[in-house]
Amino acid sequence: MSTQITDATLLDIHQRMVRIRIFEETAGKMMEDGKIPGALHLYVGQEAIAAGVMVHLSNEDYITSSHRGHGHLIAKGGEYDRMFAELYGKATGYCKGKGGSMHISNLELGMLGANGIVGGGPPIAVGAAFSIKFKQKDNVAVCFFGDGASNEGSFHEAANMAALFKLPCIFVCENNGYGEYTPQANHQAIVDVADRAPGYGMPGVVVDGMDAVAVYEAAGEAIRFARQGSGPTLLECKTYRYYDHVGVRGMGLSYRTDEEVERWRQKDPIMNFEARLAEQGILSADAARTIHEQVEQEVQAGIAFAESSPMPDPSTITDDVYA
Amino acid sequence: MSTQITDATLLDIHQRMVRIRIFEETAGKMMEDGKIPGALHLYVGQEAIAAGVMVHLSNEDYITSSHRGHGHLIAKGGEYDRMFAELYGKATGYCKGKGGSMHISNLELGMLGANGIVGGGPPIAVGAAFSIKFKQKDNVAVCFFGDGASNEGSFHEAANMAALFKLPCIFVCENNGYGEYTPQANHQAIVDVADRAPGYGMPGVVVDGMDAVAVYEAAGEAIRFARQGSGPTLLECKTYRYYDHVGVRGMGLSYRTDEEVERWRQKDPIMNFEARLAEQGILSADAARTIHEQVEQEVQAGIAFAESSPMPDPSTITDDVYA
Amino acid sequence: MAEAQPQPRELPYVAAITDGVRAVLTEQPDAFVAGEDVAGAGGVYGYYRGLLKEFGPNRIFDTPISEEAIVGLGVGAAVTGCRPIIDLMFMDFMGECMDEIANQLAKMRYMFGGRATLPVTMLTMAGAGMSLAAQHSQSLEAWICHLPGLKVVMPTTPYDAKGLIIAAARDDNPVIVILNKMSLAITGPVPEESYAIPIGEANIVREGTNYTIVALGRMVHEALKAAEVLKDLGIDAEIIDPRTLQPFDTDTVIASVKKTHRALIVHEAVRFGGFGGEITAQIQELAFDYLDAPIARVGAPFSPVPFSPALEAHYVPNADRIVAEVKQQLAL
Amino acid sequence: MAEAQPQPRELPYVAAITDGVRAVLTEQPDAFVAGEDVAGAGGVYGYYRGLLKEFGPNRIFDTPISEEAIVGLGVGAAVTGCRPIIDLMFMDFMGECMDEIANQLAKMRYMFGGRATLPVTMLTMAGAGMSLAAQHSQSLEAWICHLPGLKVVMPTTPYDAKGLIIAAARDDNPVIVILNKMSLAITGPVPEESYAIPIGEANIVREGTNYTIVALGRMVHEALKAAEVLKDLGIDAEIIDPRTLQPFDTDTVIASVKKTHRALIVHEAVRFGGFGGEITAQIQELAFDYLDAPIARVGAPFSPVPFSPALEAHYVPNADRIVAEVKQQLAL
Ligand SMILES: Cc1ncc(C[n+]2csc(CCOP(=O)(O)OP(=O)(O)O)c2C)c(N)n1
Ligand SMILES: Cc1ncc(C[n+]2csc(CCOP(=O)(O)OP(=O)(O)O)c2C)c(N)n1
Ligand SMILES: [Mg+2]
Ligand SMILES: [Mg+2]
Repeated sequence: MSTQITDATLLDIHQRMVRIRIFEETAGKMMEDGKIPGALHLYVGQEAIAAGVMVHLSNEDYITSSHRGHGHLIAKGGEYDRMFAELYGKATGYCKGKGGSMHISNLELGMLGANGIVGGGPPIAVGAAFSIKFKQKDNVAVCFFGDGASNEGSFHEAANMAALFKLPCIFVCENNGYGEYTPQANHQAIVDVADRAPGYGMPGVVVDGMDAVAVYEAAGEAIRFARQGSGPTLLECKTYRYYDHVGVRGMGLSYRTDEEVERWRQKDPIMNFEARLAEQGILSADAARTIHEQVEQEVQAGIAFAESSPMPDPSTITDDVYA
Repeated sequence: MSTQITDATLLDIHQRMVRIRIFEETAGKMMEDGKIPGALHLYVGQEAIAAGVMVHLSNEDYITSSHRGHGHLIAKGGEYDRMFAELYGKATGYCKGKGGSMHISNLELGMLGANGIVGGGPPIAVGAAFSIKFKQKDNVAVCFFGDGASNEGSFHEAANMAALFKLPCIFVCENNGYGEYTPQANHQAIVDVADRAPGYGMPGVVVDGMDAVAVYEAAGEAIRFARQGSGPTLLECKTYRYYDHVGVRGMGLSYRTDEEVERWRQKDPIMNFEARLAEQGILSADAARTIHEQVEQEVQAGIAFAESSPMPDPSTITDDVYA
Repeated sequence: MAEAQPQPRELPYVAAITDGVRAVLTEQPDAFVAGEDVAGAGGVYGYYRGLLKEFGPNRIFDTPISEEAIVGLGVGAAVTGCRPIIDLMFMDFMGECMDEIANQLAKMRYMFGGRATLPVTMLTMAGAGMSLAAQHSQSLEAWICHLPGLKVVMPTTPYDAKGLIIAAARDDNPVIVILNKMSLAITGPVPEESYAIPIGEANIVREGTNYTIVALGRMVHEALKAAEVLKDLGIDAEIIDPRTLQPFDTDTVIASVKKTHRALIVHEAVRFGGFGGEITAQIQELAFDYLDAPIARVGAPFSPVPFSPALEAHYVPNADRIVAEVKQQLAL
Repeated sequence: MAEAQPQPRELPYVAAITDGVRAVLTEQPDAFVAGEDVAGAGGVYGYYRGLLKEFGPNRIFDTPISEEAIVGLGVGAAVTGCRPIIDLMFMDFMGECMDEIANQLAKMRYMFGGRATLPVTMLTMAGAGMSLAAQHSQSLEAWICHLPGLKVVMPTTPYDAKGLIIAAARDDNPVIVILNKMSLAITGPVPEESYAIPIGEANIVREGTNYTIVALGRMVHEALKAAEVLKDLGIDAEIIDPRTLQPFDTDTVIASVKKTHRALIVHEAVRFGGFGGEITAQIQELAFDYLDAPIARVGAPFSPVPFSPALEAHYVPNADRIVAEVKQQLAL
């Protein structure tokens, strides 16, 4: 563990990871209870990435996300009540119920949206990064995308453009080993997506995406590099999603073995992080439990908010199409 | 010069280059004379690439081309009469006048078309290569595309797919230093497009695209690799177009210096090749002149054919839309 | 209209799709299926399930998430002698491969002076109703019906799904088969044998005397429900399912309108700029003197598809909206 | 309709485009121009020429050949406070970036519950007539007019070009400006000052009493020529240039048809499935009882655009075809 990282930051990262985990576990349950309609792509297992990156960012830094976007929004400061309301399709949701899970967003937090289109994020992040440069700010734009998305033409075009213009854009590939039900080996002939970076003229870095501190450090380096005008980095984080591509089944899936799931669960980003923090005397097991409980309460409050919120009125269907 | 290459092959390559050069120079003149309508993208300067690759191929091997496609078709065996007729928009053209320069094609020769869409060729070549594999033949598919095209998402997707499926597909990037009027340094942050190859898990090779033998050897290696089932190669050929992006102006262009043009003209693929062949006693200056004259005659015959051919009948507009 | 149905079994639409693809792979040695998660997973809606086991990985395989290359694979393979079946998971993803569809697939034959043949069948899934929001619920047939070189079919029933897929695959032209996700569970008779529904022939799904409803895809089911309500109002609706949108069976529609003197078009797509405009224009062109009232159109309102079920329920056209529109037109 | 024109100069359409973009860059500090070869070369048709020198490389710059990223650049920059002007060289290339246009640009505001603003102006060049063949000559307005969230304008004259570009750039919504390559040399008066033509207002370019022609873009010029011929046949055509296709000025068209009782729509796009269908449907919906004849449509035949001038000349609609269609409709 790095000496540069402060205890406060470690605790901040921990808090963000726990917030994601408990939100997602609960959202999954609510989906199973039939309360959340549509498709739910859970982030559980990948929390170290969102937390390790986002702890560097302010609301003036932008991110784009993927279909698996709740974790990114939570780590960026998203509030449970408005988020659950959105997943429920309620008028009080961040998108007034018009976006749902796949389009959840909050521009005030600099979160430019989950995206239902695989590879939808990178070009938009490039635009946001351009905007930062155009307005001579020293912020950054980070796009999160999957291993599967790295095969979309949109990623390629965005990466090339960001490198060419030396934009403050960080490409964070969350390589969880699968695009839907297709293992990485069946969708690309490479092991490290980061190997694509030299082809654009940008640094490519591989980190353990289950280790929030490793992510924190690599992201910090990439962000510094970007802020100083040196351009983008492709940061690949090796990770795993505990549940199915969509929904909450984790075990007994035909396209992966339970042993594989078990092996990755041993590297759990929160469990191991808490062990380390406890060992270092930064966060006791008791204190950790208290945090979980507090977050759990917030989740319940968020759900209560969502459940008591009204559905949007049908008369508002054609609102919000134009400014 | 390699020892493996036979005199016959050298003469074959020479012939193909000369055929391209004279066709293109003449087509340019015909365009200036107002006889060829639309946009004409001349291949002059890049002949070594088409010739050096195509001499390896039979009619059962496929190629896809770009907007700069005459050279590829000629090297693949395209006949002057039908080609000129097509450029003139005549009913006797390869495409009955419906395609013109940007869509000139001849499936019997395995030439799957020039393409008006930058990056249009690679995905189609991947399909042709797949077809070869599906039908268990040992042919190859080669796509020719520019440095500018290497920034299109279509190239990226095609390259990844070809490498994944180990398809017999060769990606020949004709890097002439410009995409239209934009120099390479202003469209990508890399010098060698071949640097993109490792990101797909395929070999990347850079050769002097003004040297037909260098191209011949590298292409031969890539084609052998592909035929034996080892998958695609990205072969980058450094080259130059003597004329403007479209049309025939060569000098006095605002986006490049005349000195640069001169420098590249010193490396002329035909001039230098002829000098080498003469030096080695394979082709005397006289014999070379005779070839030029013969080709020149063929060009004239082709033009005569085109000029005496009828325009397509307007009643045929909606023919050929469906099978 | 009444095709022979030797051994009618009841199958859901989703299984009829499988059956159709199976028939194609069986009868056409040069056919293969390519797409995202079609093989290992059998497709996200499961309609390729079992085919990998039956036909092996040469005949059905998963691709990277690269829509442009996937369609390009189809174009390049078709023009060199294969008969590809290309899966585009959701029709909304056409934007990622529209160049391949519009500029290569649709135009190659013409640009090459008729010297290329592109027997590509593309299956894709359209429609709203599952709270999948703006990027997974669209009906974009208007884009592709406007593209010379393509054929477009839209199966409504399980019977149609199998028969139109087989017809598409037997056709030597690119045919886009627009499936509907809310129809997957609808059941109906599906013969075991291979059979083709002629491309370009509309289906009169309900004969009627004084009102013509042209309904696209799943809207046929809604129109049938609406017809029951309308009956009580003295309206005997004739319901036409074009089944093929391109080439469009104008004759059948015109003959109906000449009989009924009134028409309504209904599609799931956004009403403004939808395919209903083309149908409307054709009817008024060819049956102007027979019309007793303006041709009505029912489609989605002018907005992206909303996520919330509370909104989506009012967004997607249905029987109630059809009835309301007819009533308004007739001032009932 | 008659906007104030304080200092009329004659300018070609191509220079009016430059003038419009110059005005935008002058009055909007957050505006920039991005596209392929727009800066160094000034655009392939030269309509950005001089702007690099005037505004410098921060305000106008060349991009790689990456249409999806180019439009994405516009989306991301707009939603974070810039006002991008995005150049898409030829409209035919929309296929390469249709996802960005249809799924991101058009829908982002709605998907975000109205909490995003996307003031993107996109300039693109449509139309046939230069022997540029099937992939460089299309008119694809039907695709984008069917997409809620976008506005679409189509300037006909130099005056319109400048005024609509400025209006588009001042609008807080994505606006696609469809320019026409055969119109580049057409000259007309263009005021020096900055002025906006209201988006959503049609222009009655010729008043008439007994026939309405709705003509899109360059077809307005052909309709005007046709009107001269028709005059001799006793037809006094009113010609409407919608200028904006989305939102469409239905009122102006309907008022005209109620006066003239006859209508014809003409556009360069393929007739089948073209925007003419929507206009036709609206007219018969709202002016049914006023129509003395079916609404006619003139558009391109059902094929890709052919290369050969001999074919292209018969492919693109023109004054002769308009006259012929009117005559046929009136049985003259
Ligand atoms: C353009 C597009 N193609 C396909 C899909 C369907 N789809 C949704 S998620 C997904 C897999 C994405 O894989 P990856 O990028 O690795 O992200 P992960 O789900 O693993 O987080 C696919 C194919 C889509 N939404 N958009
Ligand atoms: C999709 C698409 N975008 C842009 C263009 C316009 N265009 C035609 S050729 C060209 C430059 C291509 O550069 P490169 O690939 O290097 O080929 P070269 O012309 O140098 O042979 C461009 C931008 C096009 N035809 N298609
Ligand atoms: Mg993944
Ligand atoms: Mg080039």
